[in-house]
Amino acid sequence: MTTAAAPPEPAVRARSARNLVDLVFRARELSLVIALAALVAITAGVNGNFLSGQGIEDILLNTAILALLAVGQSLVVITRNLDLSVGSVVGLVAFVTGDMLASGWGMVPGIVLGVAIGAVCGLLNGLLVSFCRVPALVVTLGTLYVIQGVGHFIAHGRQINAVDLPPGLLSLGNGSVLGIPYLPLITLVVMLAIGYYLRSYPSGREFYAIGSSPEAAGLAGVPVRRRILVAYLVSGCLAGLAGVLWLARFGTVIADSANGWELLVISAVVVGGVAITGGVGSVYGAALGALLLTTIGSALVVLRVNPFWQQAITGALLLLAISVDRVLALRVARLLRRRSRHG
Amino acid sequence: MSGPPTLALANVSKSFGAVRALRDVSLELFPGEAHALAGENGAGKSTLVKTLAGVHRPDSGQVLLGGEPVTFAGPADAQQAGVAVIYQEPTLFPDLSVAENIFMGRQPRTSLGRIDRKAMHAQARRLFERLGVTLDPEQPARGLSIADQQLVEIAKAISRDARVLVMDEPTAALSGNEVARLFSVVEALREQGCAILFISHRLDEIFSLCQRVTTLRDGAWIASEPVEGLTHDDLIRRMVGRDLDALYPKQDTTAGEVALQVERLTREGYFTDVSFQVRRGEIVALAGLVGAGRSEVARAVFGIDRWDAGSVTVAGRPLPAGSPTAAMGAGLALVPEDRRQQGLVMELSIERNIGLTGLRSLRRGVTISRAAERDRARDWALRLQLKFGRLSDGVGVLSGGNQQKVVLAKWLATEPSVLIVDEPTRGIDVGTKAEVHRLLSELAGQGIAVLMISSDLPEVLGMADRVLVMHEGRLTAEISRAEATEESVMSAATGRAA
Amino acid sequence: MAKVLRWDVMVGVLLVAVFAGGSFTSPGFATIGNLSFALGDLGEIALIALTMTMLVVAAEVDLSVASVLGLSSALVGALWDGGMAIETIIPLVVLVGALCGLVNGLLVTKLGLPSLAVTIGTLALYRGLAYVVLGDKAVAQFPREFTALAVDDVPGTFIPYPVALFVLLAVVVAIVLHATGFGRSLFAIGAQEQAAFFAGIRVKRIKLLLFVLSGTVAAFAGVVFTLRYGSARADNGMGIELAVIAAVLLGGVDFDGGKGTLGGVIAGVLLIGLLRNLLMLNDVSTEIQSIVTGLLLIISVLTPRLITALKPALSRRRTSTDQVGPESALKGSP
Amino acid sequence: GGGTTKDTVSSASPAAPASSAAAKADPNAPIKEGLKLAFLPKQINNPYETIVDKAGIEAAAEFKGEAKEVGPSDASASSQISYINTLTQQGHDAILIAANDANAVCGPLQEARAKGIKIVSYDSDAAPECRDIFINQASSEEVGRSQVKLLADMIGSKGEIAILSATANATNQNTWIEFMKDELGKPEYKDMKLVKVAYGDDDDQKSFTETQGLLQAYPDLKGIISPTTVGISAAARYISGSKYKGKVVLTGLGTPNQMRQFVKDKTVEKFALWNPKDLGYLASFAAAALASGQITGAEGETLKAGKLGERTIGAKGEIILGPPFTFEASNIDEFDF
Ligand SMILES: Nc1ncnc2c1ncn2[C@@H]1O[C@H](COP(=O)(O)OP(=O)(O)OP(=O)(O)O)[C@@H](O)[C@H]1O
Ligand SMILES: Nc1ncnc2c1ncn2[C@@H]1O[C@H](COP(=O)(O)OP(=O)(O)OP(=O)(O)O)[C@@H](O)[C@H]1O
Ligand SMILES: [Mg+2]
Ligand SMILES: [Mg+2]
Repeated sequence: MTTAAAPPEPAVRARSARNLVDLVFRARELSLVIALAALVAITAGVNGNFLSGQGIEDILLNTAILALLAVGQSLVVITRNLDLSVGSVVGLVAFVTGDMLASGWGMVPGIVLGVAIGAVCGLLNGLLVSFCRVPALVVTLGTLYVIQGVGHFIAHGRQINAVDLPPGLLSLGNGSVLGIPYLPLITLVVMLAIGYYLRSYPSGREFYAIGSSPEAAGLAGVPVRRRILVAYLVSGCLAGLAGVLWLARFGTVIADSANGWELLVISAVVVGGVAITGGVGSVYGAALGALLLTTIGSALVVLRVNPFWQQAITGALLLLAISVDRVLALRVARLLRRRSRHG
Repeated sequence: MSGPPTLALANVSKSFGAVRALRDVSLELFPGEAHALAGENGAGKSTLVKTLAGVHRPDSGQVLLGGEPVTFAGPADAQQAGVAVIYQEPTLFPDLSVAENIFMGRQPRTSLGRIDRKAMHAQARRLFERLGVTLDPEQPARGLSIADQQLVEIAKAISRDARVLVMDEPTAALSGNEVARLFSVVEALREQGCAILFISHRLDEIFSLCQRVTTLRDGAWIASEPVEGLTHDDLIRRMVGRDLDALYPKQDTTAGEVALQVERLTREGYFTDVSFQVRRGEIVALAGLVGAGRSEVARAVFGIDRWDAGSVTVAGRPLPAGSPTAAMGAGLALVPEDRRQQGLVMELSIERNIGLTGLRSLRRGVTISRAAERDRARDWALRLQLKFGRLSDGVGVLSGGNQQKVVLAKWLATEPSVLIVDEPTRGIDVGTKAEVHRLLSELAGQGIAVLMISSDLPEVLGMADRVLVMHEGRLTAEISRAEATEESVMSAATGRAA
Repeated sequence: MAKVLRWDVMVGVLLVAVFAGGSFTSPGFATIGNLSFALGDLGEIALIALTMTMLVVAAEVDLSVASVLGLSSALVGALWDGGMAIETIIPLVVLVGALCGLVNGLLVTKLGLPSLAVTIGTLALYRGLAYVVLGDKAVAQFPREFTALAVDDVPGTFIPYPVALFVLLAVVVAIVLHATGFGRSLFAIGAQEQAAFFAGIRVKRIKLLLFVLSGTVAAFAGVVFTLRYGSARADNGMGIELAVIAAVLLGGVDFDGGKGTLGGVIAGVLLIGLLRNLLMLNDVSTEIQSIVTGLLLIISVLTPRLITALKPALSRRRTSTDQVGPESALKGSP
Repeated sequence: GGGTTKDTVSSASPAAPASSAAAKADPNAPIKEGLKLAFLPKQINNPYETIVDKAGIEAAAEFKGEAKEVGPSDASASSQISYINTLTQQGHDAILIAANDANAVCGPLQEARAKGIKIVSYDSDAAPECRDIFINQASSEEVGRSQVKLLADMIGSKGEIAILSATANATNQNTWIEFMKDELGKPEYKDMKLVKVAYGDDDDQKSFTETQGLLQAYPDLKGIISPTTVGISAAARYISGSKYKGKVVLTGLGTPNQMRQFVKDKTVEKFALWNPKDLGYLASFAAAALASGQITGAEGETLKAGKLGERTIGAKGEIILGPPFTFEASNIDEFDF
């Protein structure tokens, strides 16, 4: 073997290049954190209330449900698919669970029911996408309409009121432990668990493999269909859980909770650096994306921006976020290329 | 060859619609033998490979593992049974690191079932050392050149410690050095009792690596026999069914005026200060090791990438940077090295692909004339002996070599004055290779300037009027036809001579 | 045989079935008044579906169309309120739509951002600008001669003017998409962008053009929308991007690009519109309409795939019983 | 230029007087049996509208008519229009509509009237020339001014206040808000300052977070008026669970069932509403009377509205249900809707 003869410097050079790459990949989440910090700092500078206990609690509570949905969605997006039906699942689950709880169900069966409904919806999407090989966008747009219709059909103009719900559930939505509200805590635990699994377990990496190249994944013996099914199942379950949490937080629900949230969730995922073309990104990024979007919304109100301007500014900031990120990535890639040649 | 074969096919047939890719083919792979599979483009080699790998299920016949019939439900089953496969087209995950690509699904784990990244990178590094490659296991697979991709595929396959190693044209994108390394590794595996199935259109490789060879023609089994005692011509006759003329028929032509002039061209990070010219009627080869930057020069000249400094002149007119449309307008054509991504639109039909470079010339009024499009496609398909069912079939179902012919057809149909071909005969069988060579020299004879990038050294030496050699992004030598020898080219390519 | 299996053909067949079934069961359905209205009601969605088809074939998407429509409507209202002549307003507003498309296109082509992400952003931005322009006002009282153009039928027919315009544009787009070099380029770009670029197709320029067209048409649809309803509001057309996408997908256009026919899309638009109309006439509630629309989407993609999956099994049986099949005739002796 | 501008046409298109003005009302005509009525709310799945329409449908049974409710799932004018067309095709005797956009629904409503269908608008009016009668839940002016008075009483006519509305385009909301602003212009309210109008889009969650934002952005806020049932309940829920409870006064328009809890836990002291059931009931009778020729919608005619007694048609064909009713801890338990 000629191992000894191998010149050492190419390896070293590659190494420093890689560290830079690593940095950029982390910077993807880092830049989000920086943007967030800047936003919070500016807003708090203008209005100290923004960083009061109540202010922070509000933001965390507002983020929790969106972030939970974003975590589920990013799992699906990483496999190069899409789940547009999450919004309607939340609406259906929030109403049906509320209906059952109001009619005397216990809290635990209620929560289980909610997650189970989500799981069934996810399973349906997953089976259609993975086993029937129907394009994800069409399927989930279809189930969006179907699930929404079913939800409205069941509700038929009725409303669930907070008074009818068990107090235990409402305290889950608004209570806290050691000063931290339950909702963000639940989201945090779910996010860490899924993030850890995706990064550290062979089967977790397979989600990325599928998104990166479905054909290659098949040839490498990755159980493509099963993984995609699992991605949808998890997304559905989390949407179900989000529905229950929605009910817990808002107490009053009609059938169209989270109506139209599908694009909001996808924005969060995209801003969080999960590539819409699959294979890239992390659930942490997605959750951060949700936090950033929510914070922008809150900050604009606190900064007393004219409500007619709020949506436009949110859109502009979203574009700015993805553009800056892209430009940064291109710059670094070029830097890297120069270094690797002249270094 | 005592005992049952490790893996065998018995009377296997496989059809795709009307195409009978395999008819009643049998093949036995014994432990410790390197077995070659030869045949023209579209003969059914890759189909056979995919049948062994569990990708295709035979319509009839059986796959035998250790003498017992098995049914592979998918690639996972075959892998489980100890069959490692290098497919003809690289199958990498562009977003994942090289190491993850190699070990996907069987990463080294800690006691808790987590991935042990350190161990994984170390193992990948060891593999690359064995193959003599300097690739960083932690870099993403995206952006690797075709050759590097192929090397990762090889590393993936040999890391499986398989009982059977199947390699479908693993060397098509590689140059001499890497091939030699690969062979020494394969040799070692063979000695450990691994059965090898090897496919290549470079006959020399078959003779130097393999003990036995099976030949296919039009999906049918022709012969299985020891390599020893066989000549090149014998093998070609079995493949083609007739004798072939000389392989490298380049006639001397008198070079005309300068058609392509490249002046101090630089693209940072890829190549520096590249200057050369190609005259009408001349075939100039661009040689070098994998990753020397040859393809990058071609891409820049054709306008795919922007260059940072320098100039490109075609027939005395400067070309703007970064515009393939302008390059085509000036009479340039580029047959790219990666036919799947760059050469063809896999979902479109043969005729549409060939027509894609002539959307202007096929116009009658505002609309495209389908008749003209079909004529153009048929004309070139026949000239290049394309093996196809109907012109309206998707190119995706063609065999690798036939796909390459479609790429050639697509560009020759533009009737260029300067033709750049990047690995024009990659994956093309001997018969067609001769055809392509004849075609290139015929084109040169008609006054077209040809710039040929090739990693096939005999091809370079046989075809080129002049050989330019690149090493690490710089032009290191210009060697005339008379002085060009394997030694002179290789020493310039490895940077040993200036 | 193979033709029948095509998704877009299936949608066409379904359309005919709905039409026939509707005329049979609901007396109000196949009346001129109803059809004229139902067609007119599809006007904006149908118009936008034309450019959306081209975009999706080229593997891009524009989710901001409904917001451009809203912005255009708001601008019409604000300018009209400000006393500008409607003859000036319309070209001006369409120009703004083109600009909106240009911004989308530049972000996609210059920065290489995915269009789904970009247009989700501009979806919020343009809708927000619409509110900035018109706020909570609703401007009405447009001159009758202009609202008539958006509502009335072409004399002697039951086809409203916008539908007539749509038919005209549809013919143009069908020719461009399926018979010209430009159309070929779109399919190539959608199926394999890199190969299209290598073949000398000006990929970025074409994409930019598509986005500009999409913005232009969406803005024009906004003008039609405003005049048809006689009311300019910032929230006009909220959410119709999904309806457009649903129609395009139902029409058999592959969201991954490179596949689809305009005929399929038109059939898809009509199918969704007429089916909804029929359901409404039969007092089917909104909830059930939504469920039916969803099921239709799923079934229309599922059926051809199921049939293709079953086909090998069927054809194998056929070849085994009928040895002298067409294939052996084609290939000669083995 | 020579183009068509607003000024050149505004005189050219006078509001066409109601076509029914030509017809003669016959106050003694009996209500026809089997009248077919259709309620078209702003959106189905809105609990408030559901209450109204249900009551209207039940009222139809009293005069042996048939009524149904159809409508879009989103509160947009364009989707309402498809329904108007369908109802026209189906041949109803009257359409009762809560218009999402006063003008956008106008054309199709005119077409319906051309076919002899009577149009009653309720809750949110359509342009007067496109309907026969508008059943106003309360005089818009009165709603606007009384809301301000209600709040002023509770905060001592002093401090910053905000309004949490529904969507930015809601016609009824915007009319009320105009009157509120006008009322606030009076000298007795000189110490009250309207700092912001926020929009909760009649979406529970949006209204909830908008309330959060308001309270953070304006720490000195003393009171909020939310003249929408969705908005007020969401705002009450946020305030009841936050540190602002007891510091910020909330009032507006809400249903007793939604607000009971918050009145009991003292988040909200008083709020107002008319009886939505009466609104539906009255609208139903008005439609029947129109379709039977008892009334034509002209000013001064008298509508006999079953248990609600008689109402006189006011200017522009408007009938007012009555003054809004103020709910508070002492009376809220008497109501269930
Ligand atoms: N998936 C498929 N669908 C239809 N036809 C196919 C398919 N795969 C292969 N074929 C056809 O089967 C025949 C054999 O192809 P195969 O790829 O096995 O050839 P090959 O011997 O590997 O050729 P090459 O040397 O060019 O790689 C060809 O005619 C090809 O067009
Ligand atoms: N798309 C790409 N992105 C980034 N780097 C690339 C890309 N393509 C090639 N490279 C790198 O550029 C260098 C030059 O590659 P190039 O393909 O030009 O070499 P070559 O001499 O043509 O060899 P071969 O084609 O045989 O691999 C290599 O190090 C390769 O890894
Ligand atoms: Mg092959
Ligand atoms: Mg190359």
